Amino acid sequence: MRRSLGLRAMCVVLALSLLAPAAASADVWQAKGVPESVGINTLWVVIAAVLVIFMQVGFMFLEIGFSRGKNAGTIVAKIFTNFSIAAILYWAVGFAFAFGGGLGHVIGTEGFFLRDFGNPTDAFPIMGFSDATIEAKWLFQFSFCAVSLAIVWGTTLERIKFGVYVIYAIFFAALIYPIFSGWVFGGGWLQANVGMQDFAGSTAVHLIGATGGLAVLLLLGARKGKYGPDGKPRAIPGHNMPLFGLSVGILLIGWFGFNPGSTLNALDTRFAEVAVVTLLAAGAGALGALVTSWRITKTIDIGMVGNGVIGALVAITAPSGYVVPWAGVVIGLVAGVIVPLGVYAIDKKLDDPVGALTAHGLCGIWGTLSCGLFTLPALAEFNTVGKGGLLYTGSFSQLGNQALGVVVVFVGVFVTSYLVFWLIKKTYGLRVTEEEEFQGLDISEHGMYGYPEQFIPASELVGYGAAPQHGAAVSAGAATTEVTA
Amino acid sequence: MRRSLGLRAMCVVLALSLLAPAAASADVWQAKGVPESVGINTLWVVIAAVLVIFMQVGFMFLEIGFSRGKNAGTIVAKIFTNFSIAAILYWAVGFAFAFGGGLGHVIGTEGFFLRDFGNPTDAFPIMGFSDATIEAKWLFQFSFCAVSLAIVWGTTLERIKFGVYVIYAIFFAALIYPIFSGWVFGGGWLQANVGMQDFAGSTAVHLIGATGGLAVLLLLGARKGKYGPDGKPRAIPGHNMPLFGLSVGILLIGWFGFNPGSTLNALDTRFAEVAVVTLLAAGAGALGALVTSWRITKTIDIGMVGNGVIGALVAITAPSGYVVPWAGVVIGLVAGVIVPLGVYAIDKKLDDPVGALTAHGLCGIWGTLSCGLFTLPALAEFNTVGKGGLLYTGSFSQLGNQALGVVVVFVGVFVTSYLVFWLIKKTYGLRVTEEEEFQGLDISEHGMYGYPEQFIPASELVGYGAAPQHGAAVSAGAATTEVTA
Amino acid sequence: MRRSLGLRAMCVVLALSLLAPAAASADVWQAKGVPESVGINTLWVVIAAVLVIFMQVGFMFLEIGFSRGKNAGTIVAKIFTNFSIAAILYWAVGFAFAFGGGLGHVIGTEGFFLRDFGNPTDAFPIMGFSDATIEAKWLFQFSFCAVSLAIVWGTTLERIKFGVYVIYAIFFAALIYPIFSGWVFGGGWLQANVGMQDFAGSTAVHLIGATGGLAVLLLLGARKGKYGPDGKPRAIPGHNMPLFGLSVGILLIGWFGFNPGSTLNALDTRFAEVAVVTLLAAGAGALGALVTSWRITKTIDIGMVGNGVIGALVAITAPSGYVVPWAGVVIGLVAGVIVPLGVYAIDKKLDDPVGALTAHGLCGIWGTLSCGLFTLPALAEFNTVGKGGLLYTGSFSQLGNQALGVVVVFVGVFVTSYLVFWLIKKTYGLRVTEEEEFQGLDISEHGMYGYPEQFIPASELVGYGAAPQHGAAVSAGAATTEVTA
Amino acid sequence: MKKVEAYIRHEAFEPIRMELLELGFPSLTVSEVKGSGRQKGIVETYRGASLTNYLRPKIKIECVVAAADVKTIVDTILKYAQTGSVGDGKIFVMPVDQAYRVRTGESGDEVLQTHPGAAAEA
Amino acid sequence: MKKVEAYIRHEAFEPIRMELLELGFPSLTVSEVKGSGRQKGIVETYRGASLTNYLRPKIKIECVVAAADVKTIVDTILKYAQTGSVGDGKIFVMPVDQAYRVRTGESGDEVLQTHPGAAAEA
Amino acid sequence: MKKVEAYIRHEAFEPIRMELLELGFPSLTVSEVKGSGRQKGIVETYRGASLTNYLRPKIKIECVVAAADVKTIVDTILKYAQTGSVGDGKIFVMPVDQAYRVRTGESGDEVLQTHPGAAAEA
Ligand SMILES: Nc1ncnc2c1ncn2[C@@H]1O[C@H](COP(=O)(O)OP(=O)(O)O)[C@@H](O)[C@H]1O
Ligand SMILES: Nc1ncnc2c1ncn2[C@@H]1O[C@H](COP(=O)(O)OP(=O)(O)O)[C@@H](O)[C@H]1O
Ligand SMILES: Nc1ncnc2c1ncn2[C@@H]1O[C@H](COP(=O)(O)OP(=O)(O)O)[C@@H](O)[C@H]1O
Repeated sequence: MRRSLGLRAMCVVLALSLLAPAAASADVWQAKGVPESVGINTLWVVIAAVLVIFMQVGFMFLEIGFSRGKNAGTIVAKIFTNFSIAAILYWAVGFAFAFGGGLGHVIGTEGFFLRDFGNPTDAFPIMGFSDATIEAKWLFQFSFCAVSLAIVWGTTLERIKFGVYVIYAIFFAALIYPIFSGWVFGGGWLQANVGMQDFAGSTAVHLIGATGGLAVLLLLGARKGKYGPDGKPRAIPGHNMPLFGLSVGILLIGWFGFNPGSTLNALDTRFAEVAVVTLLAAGAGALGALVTSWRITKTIDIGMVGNGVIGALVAITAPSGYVVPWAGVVIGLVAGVIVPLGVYAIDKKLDDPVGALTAHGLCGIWGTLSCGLFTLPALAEFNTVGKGGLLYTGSFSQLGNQALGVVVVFVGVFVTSYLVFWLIKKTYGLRVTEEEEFQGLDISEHGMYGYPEQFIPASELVGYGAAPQHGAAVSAGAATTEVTA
Repeated sequence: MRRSLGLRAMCVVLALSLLAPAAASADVWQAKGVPESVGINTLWVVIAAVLVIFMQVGFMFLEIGFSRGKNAGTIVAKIFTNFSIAAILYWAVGFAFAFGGGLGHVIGTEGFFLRDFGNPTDAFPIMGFSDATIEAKWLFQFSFCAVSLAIVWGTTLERIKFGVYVIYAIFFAALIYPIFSGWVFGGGWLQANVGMQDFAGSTAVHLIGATGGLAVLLLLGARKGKYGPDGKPRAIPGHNMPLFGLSVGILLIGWFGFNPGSTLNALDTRFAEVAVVTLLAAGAGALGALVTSWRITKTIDIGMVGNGVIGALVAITAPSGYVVPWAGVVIGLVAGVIVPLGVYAIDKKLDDPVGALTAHGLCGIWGTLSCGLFTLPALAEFNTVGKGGLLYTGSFSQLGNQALGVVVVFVGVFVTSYLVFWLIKKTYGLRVTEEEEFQGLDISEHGMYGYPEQFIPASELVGYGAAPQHGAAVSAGAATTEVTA
Repeated sequence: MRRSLGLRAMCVVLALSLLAPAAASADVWQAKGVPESVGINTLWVVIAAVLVIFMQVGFMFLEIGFSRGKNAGTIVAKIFTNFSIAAILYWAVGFAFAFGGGLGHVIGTEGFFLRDFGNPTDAFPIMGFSDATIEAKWLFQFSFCAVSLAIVWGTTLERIKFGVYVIYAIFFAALIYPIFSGWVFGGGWLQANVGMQDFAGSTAVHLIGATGGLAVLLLLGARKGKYGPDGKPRAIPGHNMPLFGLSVGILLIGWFGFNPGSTLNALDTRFAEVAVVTLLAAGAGALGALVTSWRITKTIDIGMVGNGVIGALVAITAPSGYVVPWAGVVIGLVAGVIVPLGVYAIDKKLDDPVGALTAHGLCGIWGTLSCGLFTLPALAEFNTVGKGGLLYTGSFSQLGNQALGVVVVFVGVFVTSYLVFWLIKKTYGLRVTEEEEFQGLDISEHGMYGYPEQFIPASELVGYGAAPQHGAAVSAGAATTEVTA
Repeated sequence: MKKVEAYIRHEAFEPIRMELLELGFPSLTVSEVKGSGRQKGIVETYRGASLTNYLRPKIKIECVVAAADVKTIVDTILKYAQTGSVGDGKIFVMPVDQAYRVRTGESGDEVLQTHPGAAAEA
Repeated sequence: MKKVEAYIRHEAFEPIRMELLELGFPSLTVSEVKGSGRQKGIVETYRGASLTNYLRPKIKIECVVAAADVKTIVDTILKYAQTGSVGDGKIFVMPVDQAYRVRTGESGDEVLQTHPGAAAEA
Repeated sequence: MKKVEAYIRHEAFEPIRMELLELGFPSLTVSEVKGSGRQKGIVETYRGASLTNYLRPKIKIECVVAAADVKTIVDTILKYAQTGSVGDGKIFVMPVDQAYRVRTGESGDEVLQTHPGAAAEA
């Protein structure tokens, strides 16, 4: 019953999204006789989008690794459900709201359902610098929306109701993400008028996601048992560090689509330089987090090393197209230091199981601000956004613009998200019952454990176990041996 | 003893495949002075092939996730063995049978061992529309053959003898797949004469695989214990939903090679549009399956959400190059609805652990038929295959051709596969003993569990466990504490 | 205390690496107006590099799968730490040492921190045949360095101190790998003067890594319990074959970047042919290993099938750019036979948990030598390195040059690595205590198990388990049933 | 009061549990154990080396009942656990001094099971 | 000498362990078991089919003490394990003939625990 | 009839099993347990917070033998399980009223083990 709310809402949106274009659908495709550069740049943008879409698997395992085994399966369903909602809605309306308007816009107005716009270059002016096709650009921008949505939920693991994912995803993919990301890198007012630099979305993707995560966390509260009677945080270790390692590896790979792909262009070869900057930052981040956490806890914290990579990648996302390699190293290193400090500090009060507030929030802010320090004037000019950083220009103006952008986006996303979550809390509810939380979301929400053999007694499973059925000799394959005298 | 049959057959084929070209091998490579478009399209085709090859890992974990832990390791060996047999045989003969003939052919005759053909465009006329090199095209088509073969085995998990994989793989990769897929998209009679549309293989890859899976299942029977004394199906849950999530994620990524790559062309930028259609279908499929299964079982079924993605991707495979985005959404949504309905219905009588008959069979059929409804006339023309769908033309003719193609391929593959499996059953045998099935295939076929620490008592493993060897204080790293008074 | 040594050294190197270029950083980037071919080739090289970087995840799971569960988490931290050190140092100095010199050099002298060189084609003459940008080439070459470093540690699992990774990584990425790989494929004397052929690094990457692994193994010794009181090897099964399957799948995918990417060129379309050769070798390798190990042990050894793929890929790495497909099949098949024989033989005396000495060492040697047999003269000419193989020319000269190269590199890397490890052993120490080894590296080095729920009693974890907290009816989601009368 | 401890095959448990439930003995505890006895071991191979497991997985049932009920329990277990092959397992009966129900704190025979002869409680 | 065997909820264990430790009974053994009793089962669904688990996870505590200490142990367990809901578990007390400390080979009451009344050793 | 229950280190099990087999006592059952006693706990850290495990993994051996054989069993266990460090474990001996062999349904001392003194059976 309760759960049907979100699903119904979803169905309605879906139905609408289908009816509209059904009337005049044939306009999407036309025979092409395009210059080679279009094909090449489109190729790069599509490949980059596929790399970014792969990051969904990264986020899946980041959350799985850091959850207890009783809450592992739900994440699989969550990822694909959210991804799907984002796909349909970003196609229906999101992309149009984000990119389909004149420079300096507040909300776009063209390109719903990827149709009925004239020349794409006029309809989506901010992406006019690349001649990749609009379908490729949509795919790429959608993949960002899906990443941002995936980030939100890191703070909510192991206690949230599944329907909340569905309901918020609708608002997020249709409105919140498109509007605020559009301001930052969709040609909106922050980019076009303020000159805020955010090459691939430290703010527009990562901070937006983390801010949503903060809003819901404040309303949702900590996992039961996370804080002792004395208010001190207790360790609730995730269940699988190898799968966490998988997640970091996949995210790292995905980021080679995320940042370099944001050039939307292969032929100017800038993307290769962006890739180098990105890689160096990630490396410095891992080392920064390793050393910092080791100094504090005297152990080599696996989670910190991995989160150091992620935090550094988040930080370098904004400046990756604006800075030179050594600056990437510095930015990544600082992010690596921020990661353990942020995680330890936040953990004292807020229960953020994967450290999303630090990795995507704090590091996203740091990365965005770092443009104000390290942006090479020539690259600001090349990208035609903003000016050089403090280090080159001696002026605080770009840093101020970056800070303004961060504040505007944070406040905007926080307020709208808090409102949505507050409404959900009052109606559908945010949190499973204590009983369900104790049992785990896999069994209580999905009716089956994610690892059935670990939670269901072997004697109650069909044909479980490795015991031979009869004492008789085990035949071919497994040799046997008499043991009794 | 018994097992050596398949292996020996394999060796012979292998030896033959090596001897033949050894005589005149130098002809394969010649220095190139080729137009840039060749390089670009070749690049796209190779990258797409790599994405599709990655799907092998997807199928590996689909099967692993849905198996019990005692049958997890065997799948690893199976995947690489089958993949390897397919590689050698598709190079030796398969590709030639499938593509190496004039349009309208029944079986190809040119291009064995990728050599001794004249101008590739003449030898493989159906792929003449793309100027990608023949090596790239081979790699791409091989990757499809390997996918189709991987699909077969979803129905056979946890009870089949390893040698069956080997024997059938030889027939499949050398003959069955090449011939029937060649009819559908290798320029064979179904494509060239009937005008059957199957852009990337809903029928030619997925239905062929699922049909092989049905043939073997009928001869193999259900897992012991799957049906209770009352004949009712019992739940045999797979052991690992996170790994199932991995599989779906990888398959999704792979499909961005599968469908868009089937353009064999980057420069006309159609591939980006195919990618968008593919993504939207996948999204709609997840949501369709989520809602449908939730309405029936009142739980959010993780497996169904994931299988909804897969079923929708299978369905959109045929029409992806023929339809516009909104049609992709509809096709995916319907596939998503088919998935739970098909799985529940088939499960009543047939034990198909991963749901391959539904996801690849039913959805493959639906996808192929959907061309008859939704194909945009302009795209039929662009692809020079068949005509527009019912919705645009008001004519049932394309739908009829699609249905004809489905029936022909299903019957052809079913009969040949059933024959091969029947012969295997009479000679080598299809199924492990009851004892071996109870013990699990890992130990009985491979002599070692896939998860040794879970099946071997800790006291019988070398240095297992985390117990300190001496009661003495644990030194550096793990701090210790006195607990006794 | 002890651990800080390596970390401090690392910090110093890091600081230096940052200070230097900070002075004059703006020179890296300039606006581009480049021919399309530059963009296309750069695109291919970057994508290939990303595929190779993905191999890190492959090595991670190769080691995880073959380790006991108590040593699984440490590998995650190791991979990212090593990768990061390699990134920073290969950028700072490694690339310059390897490639930044005239042909025939012993050690390069240009291109530190990717800056302060003139025309890249002059500064890095060996890569002048490709017009891909220097950043792309750096990324690609770095990814090779990281692979080589990852290979080293396969022999050391489950007993080495974490700090050893850090210290050796510094020497390896800054000096050992750059110098010796530079001789082989960086335009150094073995390549330019001796004419040694190693297309993508059977020797330059794989043998170098395996040689480092041998050096450390001799100083480190076997895992406790590996050899019984009678000196006979005992089975210490890895804990997770599915994750081993993942590793092989990812490595296979990565190799499509590794070998074909080594063309550094998309437009001559050679890369597609290299890809085909690579694939066929992998397939033959799996089958060779399957049959060989089955003949010896009468079981279908999962690990051997997978290692057969890896060994064959290692072997085909050197010849992939020099041979035709059928030769790839032969080379792969022989490598597949080498794998089980090598593993069984080495296991008698040396404890190499993942079989790195065989897969990367023996197969690397075989692959390098195989150029001397199978190199097509026309391809030697095309690549302008060495001459045709014995089979075509009847001359042993190329084979001799290959052998010389192998010996030089093996001796050089062995001596320098042994020295470094010997120094580490004398100062910091190589091996954890017996107590720590028994407990496992995860808890002793990292203060937390990689699989906490498997090693920590449920009653000592917060909210663990799936038991309902109260006997009261479980609410929505999980239906319940009364069982008592 | 007696405790019945039985080491049996996995497959035997479900029918035993169901019959005991019908007979009014719903309360019991099971655990996974590994047993060594007359049953053969299993040989694994790993990279050519071999490894023998002498211990085979069994289910251990623990069921405390009034002395008068021991025969019912033992007979039920024997009825379903007997396959006639080596490895069927053993049943042991041991004395118990006292029993407490945690929920109520009460003790004595009546806390043991809910079979007709015992103090019903529902 | 008596053995106290208790089947309780996971959550109850930690406070019991701590109080017993304070009272001078640090030595005990726990294991994961699955129990069937009055507590309800749980129904799972998988691809439309359903599966009922009648066995619910419990912690089994085993603690051997001198006969005189049984009451202390039982009371401590009752104190923390009681929630009042079905499924709280049972405690059984059984006779023990002899005890040995492996480390020293010594036997008798004094090897059992370190509580004030027993032969201290530490 | 007596039941010997021993809580020992993992490493000690294999030699004990082998010697008991040679002495004619092939039948026993083991399980994984966690024990608390004099042995120290282990402290883990996770994101800066720490977590102490007081329970350490042990192997529990259960072996039912004729009263006359108890000494042999206890001595064998002591022989191999003794390292002299804290955490070596304990052995308890408890009375058993009756034993049944499931395979045959027979009962009494002769079902217990296959050592020379017991009723041989092959
Ligand atoms: N004396 C014993 N003490 C403890 N456990 C025993 C004893 N005898 C048998 N068992 C348990 O019963 C299981 C089956 O015993 P086994 O001797 O193989 O069967 P059978 O009695 O049919 O010959 C063993 O694996 C072990 O777990
Ligand atoms: N007679 C018994 N023999 C063995 N174990 C028992 C017995 N009675 C109860 N148990 C154990 O105690 C647990 C709780 O018992 P239950 O009957 O559910 O609680 P309550 O006594 O509060 O009604 C069971 O799951 C089982 O493990
Ligand atoms: N009185 C007891 N009751 C139950 N188990 C016990 C008892 N005493 C010891 N044990 C078991 O024996 C193990 C070792 O005991 P410990 O006291 O650490 O060793 P030691 O006797 O050498 O001091 C414990 O971890 C626990 O499992």
